[in-house]
Amino acid sequence: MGYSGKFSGWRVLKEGLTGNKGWQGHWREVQPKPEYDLVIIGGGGHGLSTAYYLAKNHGLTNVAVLEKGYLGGGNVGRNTTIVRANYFLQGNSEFYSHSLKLWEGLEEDLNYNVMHSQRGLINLFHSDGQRDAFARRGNMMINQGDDAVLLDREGVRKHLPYLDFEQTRFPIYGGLMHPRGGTARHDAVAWGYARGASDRGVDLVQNCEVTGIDIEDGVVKGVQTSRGPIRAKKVGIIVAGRSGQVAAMAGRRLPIESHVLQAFVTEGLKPVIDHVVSFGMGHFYISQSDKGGLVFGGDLDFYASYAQRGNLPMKEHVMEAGMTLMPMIGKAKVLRSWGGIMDMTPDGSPIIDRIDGIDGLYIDCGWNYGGFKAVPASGWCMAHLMATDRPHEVAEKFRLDRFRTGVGIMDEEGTGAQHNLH
Amino acid sequence: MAEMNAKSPCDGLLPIAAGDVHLSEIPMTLMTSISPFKGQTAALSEALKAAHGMALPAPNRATGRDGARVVWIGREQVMLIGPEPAASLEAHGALTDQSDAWAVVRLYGEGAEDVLARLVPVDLRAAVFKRGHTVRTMLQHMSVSITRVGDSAFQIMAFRSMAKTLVHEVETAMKGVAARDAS
Amino acid sequence: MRITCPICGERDRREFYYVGDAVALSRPDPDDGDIAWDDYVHNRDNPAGVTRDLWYHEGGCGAWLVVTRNTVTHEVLQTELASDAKEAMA
Amino acid sequence: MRLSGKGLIDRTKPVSFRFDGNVFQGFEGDTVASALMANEVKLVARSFKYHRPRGVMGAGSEEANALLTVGRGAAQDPNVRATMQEIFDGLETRSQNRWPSLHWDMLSVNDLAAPFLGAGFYYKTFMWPKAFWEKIYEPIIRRSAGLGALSGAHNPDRYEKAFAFCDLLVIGAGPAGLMAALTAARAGADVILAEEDRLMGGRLNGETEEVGGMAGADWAAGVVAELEAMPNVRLMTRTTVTGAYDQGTYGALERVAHHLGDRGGRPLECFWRIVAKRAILCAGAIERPVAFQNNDRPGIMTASAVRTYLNRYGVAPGRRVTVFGNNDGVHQTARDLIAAGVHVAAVIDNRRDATDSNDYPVYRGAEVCNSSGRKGLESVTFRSLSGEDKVETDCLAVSGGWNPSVHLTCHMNGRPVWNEAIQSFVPVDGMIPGMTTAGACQGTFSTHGALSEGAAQAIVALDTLGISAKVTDIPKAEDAPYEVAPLWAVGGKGRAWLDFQNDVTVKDVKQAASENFASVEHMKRYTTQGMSPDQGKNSNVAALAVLADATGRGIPETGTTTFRPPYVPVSIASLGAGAQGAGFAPQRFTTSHNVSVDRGAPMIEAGLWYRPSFFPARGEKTWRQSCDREVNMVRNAVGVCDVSTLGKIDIQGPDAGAFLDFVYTNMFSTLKVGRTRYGLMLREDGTVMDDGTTARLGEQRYVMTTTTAAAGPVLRHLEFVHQCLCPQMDVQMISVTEQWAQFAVAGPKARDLLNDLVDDDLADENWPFMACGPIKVLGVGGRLFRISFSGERAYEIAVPARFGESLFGELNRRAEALGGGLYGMEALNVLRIEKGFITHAEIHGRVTAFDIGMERMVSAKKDCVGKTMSERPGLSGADREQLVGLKPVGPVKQLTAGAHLFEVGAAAVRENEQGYTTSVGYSPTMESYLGLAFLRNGRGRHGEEVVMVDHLRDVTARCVVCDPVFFDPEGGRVRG
Repeated sequence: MGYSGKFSGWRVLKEGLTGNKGWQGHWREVQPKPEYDLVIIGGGGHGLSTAYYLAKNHGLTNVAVLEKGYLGGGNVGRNTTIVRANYFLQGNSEFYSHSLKLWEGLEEDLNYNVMHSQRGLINLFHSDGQRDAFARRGNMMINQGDDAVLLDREGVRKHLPYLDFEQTRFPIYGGLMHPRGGTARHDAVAWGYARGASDRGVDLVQNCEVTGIDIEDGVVKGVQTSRGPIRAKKVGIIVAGRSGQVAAMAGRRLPIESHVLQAFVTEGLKPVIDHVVSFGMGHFYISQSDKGGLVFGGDLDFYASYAQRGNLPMKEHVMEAGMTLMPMIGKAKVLRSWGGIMDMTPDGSPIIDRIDGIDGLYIDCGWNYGGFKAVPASGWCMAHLMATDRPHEVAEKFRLDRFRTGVGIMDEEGTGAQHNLH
Repeated sequence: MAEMNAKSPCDGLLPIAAGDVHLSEIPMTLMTSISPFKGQTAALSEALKAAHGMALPAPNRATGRDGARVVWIGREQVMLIGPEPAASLEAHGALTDQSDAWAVVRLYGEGAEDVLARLVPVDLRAAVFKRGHTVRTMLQHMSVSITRVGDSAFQIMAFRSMAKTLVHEVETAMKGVAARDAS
Repeated sequence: MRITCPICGERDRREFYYVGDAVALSRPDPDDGDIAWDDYVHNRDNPAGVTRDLWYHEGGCGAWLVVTRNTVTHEVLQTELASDAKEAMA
Repeated sequence: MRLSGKGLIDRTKPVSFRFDGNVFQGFEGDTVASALMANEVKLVARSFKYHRPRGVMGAGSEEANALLTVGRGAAQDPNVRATMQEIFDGLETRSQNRWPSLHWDMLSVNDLAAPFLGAGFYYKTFMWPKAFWEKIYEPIIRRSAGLGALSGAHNPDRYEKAFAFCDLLVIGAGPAGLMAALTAARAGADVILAEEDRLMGGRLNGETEEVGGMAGADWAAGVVAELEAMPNVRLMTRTTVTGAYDQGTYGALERVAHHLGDRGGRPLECFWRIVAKRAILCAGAIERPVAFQNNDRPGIMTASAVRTYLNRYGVAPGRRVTVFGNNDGVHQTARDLIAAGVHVAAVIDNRRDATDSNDYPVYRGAEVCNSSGRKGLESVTFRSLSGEDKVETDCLAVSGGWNPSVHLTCHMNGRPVWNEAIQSFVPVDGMIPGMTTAGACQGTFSTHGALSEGAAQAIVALDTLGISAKVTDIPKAEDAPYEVAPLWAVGGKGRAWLDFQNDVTVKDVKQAASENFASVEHMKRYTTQGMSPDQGKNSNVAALAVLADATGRGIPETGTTTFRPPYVPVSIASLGAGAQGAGFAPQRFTTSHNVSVDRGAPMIEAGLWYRPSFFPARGEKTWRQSCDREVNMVRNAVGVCDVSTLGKIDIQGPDAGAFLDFVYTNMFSTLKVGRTRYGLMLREDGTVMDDGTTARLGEQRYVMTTTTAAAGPVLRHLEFVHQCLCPQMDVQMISVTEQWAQFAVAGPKARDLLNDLVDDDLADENWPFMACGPIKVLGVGGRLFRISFSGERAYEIAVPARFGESLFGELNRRAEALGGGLYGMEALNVLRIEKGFITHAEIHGRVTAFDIGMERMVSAKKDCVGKTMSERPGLSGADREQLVGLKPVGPVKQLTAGAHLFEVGAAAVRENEQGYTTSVGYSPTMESYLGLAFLRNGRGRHGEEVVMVDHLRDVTARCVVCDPVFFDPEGGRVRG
């Protein structure tokens, strides 16, 4: 199979016994060709999975993925690795459900261990009102065919005995458990899709920045890049936080504001947190990586930013949330913090659509800070849209014009058209 | 006939002390917020001076003394503390009784600055924050007004409902500072 | 991050509430049409560079500010009272 | 082995501590590392992946090997650097990541399986069979991974945070930092000098060199003494500056009491937020190891560490020491060893032209290529032109050159540049606005250079602040040139370690490159190089060099190395100090709180407030019994409820009415003085933001009521509308939520209760429904509003908060006398559901005025915030889910909120979902469960039957759709 050969335990043993000399690159190093049928701008998780499914589901292999930096260097390589399907609004529900199903078969499909770990996710609630809101969510998850369990306080205590059930500022009333929720090894997802796409003939071009989009009479002709012009019949913009800037190359303004979201990892520790846990009274979510580091995050820094770094007030707020909820993590030491650029939309839900008035130009963006778990279905649906010019049935509500018309707005947070509140 | 008994915001919580820093409640008095109407700032200042002997303080400043102060508390807002506001003021600004809205405490003693440095994101050292200076800022997660009323004395105002948290936060910081000074 | 409030002086970012692009000052007329309103409420230039955005000094004096800021370096170039900026527009 | 008469330890103060259960002696001033070394303990840890035996490698916070667990029980502290932990009597330390013991560690079998555990092996296996990942593979991986362990118990220690401000922050108190601080301090600047170590002086404390004609350490102590005496200087020892943030904000971790047996109430740590107008980074440099086969054995350490243990701690790290390196530091090390009477077995210098010596054998142009000794070094093999040779030795001091500590300069995405002369990266100006660098951290390795740069940078920094500093004369100090020959990895078979902690070897980096992980970021992520507790401080540059070699590129072309905060790991407890328990957010208490608690009412959170859930009466066993009684009480007699938590905003000015017309959908300028009106407020996107009543108290004065939850956001919104949209309006507003204690008095007997409590006749002709005005309550000036959230005749009576508790008690007494009493949130909720009144359970941010049947409240006569967007096609019409009432049909267990609605007979799946319930309650009045719900085209479906399905609570109920107003739809009762 492919350029780098099949991966397996036997192969690891065989190569190990022969000095590990037989391993090949996980993807082909290529020079960009002057023309492709389709060009994907952006070699992050969503761009790579789109390329993979274009090749796998639609047989389209004359495809290039153009990446400004290195593959998987964006949000797919700087997130808190949470995988879940716990949305409650029509449109989101079916999409994330589809994505989770793809996750569940991803290792076999890609022959790459992305360490998808369905350890269970527990969203805590701290009032009757929150409980009812989570009940609505959980019931929708079950309506959709996914799984959800409503835990009372004692139910939570069984799973998470280390929480502060006595002194914490906002007492724990219970939690919504999503047993199939969990985590994955974020970088491996990008690399696995890259390998799969490359093996099927897709060209992955790194250090190739798109500087312009060529459009003639409302039809896409190709792109200008730091490595020369590349002609293409169809172009997909899949650049997350950079969406606004790339869309501007096509003369479009998007309903997107880019914000910084920080994440944190501690020194390695013996197993202590076995689930993904999220706090209901302030953004705080945490899990423990297989290496032993506590991986956690919180809310946006709340100001528009492309800096990929944040400031102290939000760091402190996140740690304070951790200390009131689970004071046993106090002596875990933060090793590294980083920031990603989040493409925030006015309703907190994404966009997978054509760009109106420009034939052959498509966009996949607006993942707010839910993009990682969406990687498989986003690529699946974007590939479907680019290949067939019809939206995939589980993504047909992700329209760009919903804000202008008010039809099908999906505001899960209920915070309204203020980009940074979702 | 039943009667109405007044209760102060920090009733039963203060005074406290740690090391040589003290926290006590300032007895309740009249507090009136005053906001000038459009183009009335100068006139309001005149009226205030005429009626109470204190002009409208500039932002981040307080005038007067114990018993009769005017403290700047925000954009187009000052607080008259002590006197009954003269009727002459009403023509020039919005007056609102706030006598019961705030817990007002006094933090004093050597080390008071160190205590506030554990709670407040503003430089309140004497060199930059002098007597008669005031700020609207945050004490931990609470909105407060802090005024230097003495060489090592501050008036701190926080919302009445948060009096218990205010005292808890300041007391925690006082103990931490006292423990270090002990060394 | 520190922002200079024209009234209070330089303060820690934790005292401020951020709402978004200062386009919020330019509210269309009711009959300007759905495109204008969509642009006002939803669409953003979202520059990687200098931008003007709106902050509220909630933990301080209560003034709304227009802050001119670089979204890549976080440099703060200028701050002014939103009320002044708005009246200057009139 | 302890040497006599050397070091900065206090030999008059012996200290005993434990390591792995054994008691050891040291002296005050020792770290665990130096004390264990003095006791000739070499093996102190196991590596992360292969569980290789490891010893102390360095002498600073960058230590990659010697990580220990300190303390016992709830307070146990994992991954503490033995090189940073000062000893004190009773200190308890343990080794980690080994089982059953440090000396016999089962998982050291991993070391034998190394060929199969190379870079990224786990991406290629553990995929079959699928089910095994969560059940078998992952649990095994998790258990064997990780280093130390958390106790799992709540943190028992006190942590603290603080703010500090200064003109100049000097980071690091080595020669450069001391000179910078001294120069600035003498000029009168407001200076903070932060030093990670217990002692200021940096390398001077570990070297034998002289400064200003005296021992370097003494010179440093002299400067510190002068600084200590200055009021404009703040000296912070045991304080690591961990991060550089925007506009001159720095994070710093002060280890306040880690070195104390008795803390006397001190916090363990304090996290400082330091705001500095200018900063000078004087962080020094970190000596780098050299990669060669088995270069990770206990006894192999950096040359500078060996000198530090010798000179500062008076400890010989070995009895037969070998020195290996590529710069003159190796000879300094040999000389110090000889001077201390320690045998130097050999000096192996890879430079052909290295200086020779008569005191010890020097092998020029030679490289160490292997070592032996399982749990402690026994010999090293080295290779020279004359072939391979072996030397017996129990300690190898290695110097591969120095890496400037540029870390902080990278915290704002700045990239340091390659410097060929020192074979490392140096910062460039402006990487952190307001911060400059001096001394070794920017590649100046001579003491003289550091001293003069420190002084010079201080003068420059102060000059930009308008403070002129005098040039202080630079004390005489070593000024030797720094010459280094590239030496990263010695060729040969076997594993040569780069990242010791994560067990990343030269082979791993090469393999990553061969698998196309050729960019630095890919290599790091694939091999985990640089992601261990030292964050690559000891290894990133060498790894980059190896990668450059493997990919045939030069080091600068291959990339640079960058660092993210924090510089050293920072405890969550310090960054989150104060939040444990109730400290996370302020607690807000109403004036009636104590009375409610005395009455046994469970208090529940409502935002930051606490409100009574219900007031149990004698004999009542469940909340439902109390709730039903309280509801009946209000419907039949009178109830009293504290409603002070609702937001109240005083709005005054000539344009107050016009302003309200703009923020509310309906008119308020037309409201008569002395009257109250219900108002609906939209966000600009057309959805409902909040609702409440607003009273007109005077021609130019209104008081607005908001919901408890929205009090803050609404005031912010009003200020936004005024300051940003219509600053020309002459209106002022301020919160009066805290000024007034306000109580609802509701029920047929409400007027009877109030009549002789207030100084006015409450006859309906004076006080009709929706009337409001000032009133005297038992002689106290208050306000009365005839408004109702229960549908009964009701009043809200407000008095200054100081009288709240008193009035609440009085109202309660009078209510009970009339057969009524207090009611809590549960009853309030049932009462409002019976009347179909909405709360934020209904106006949850996604509903429009149309959805809740209030589109007629959006006045056509005027513009208002949200009006235009609310007219978008998608925000009204039959497809919208509209507010309805639900009544169960036939016997049902209960109705539940958060359930979904389906047509009768339809499967309960997403595609068939018709709506959902928002609020439910049992109505003793209607003797039935009632529900409020949103149902697609609901207003057109009154009378239709639907099925409510709650999978989670296993409830299914057939309901009939009806108007949301269940009780007294004509509203007769409220008017009396």
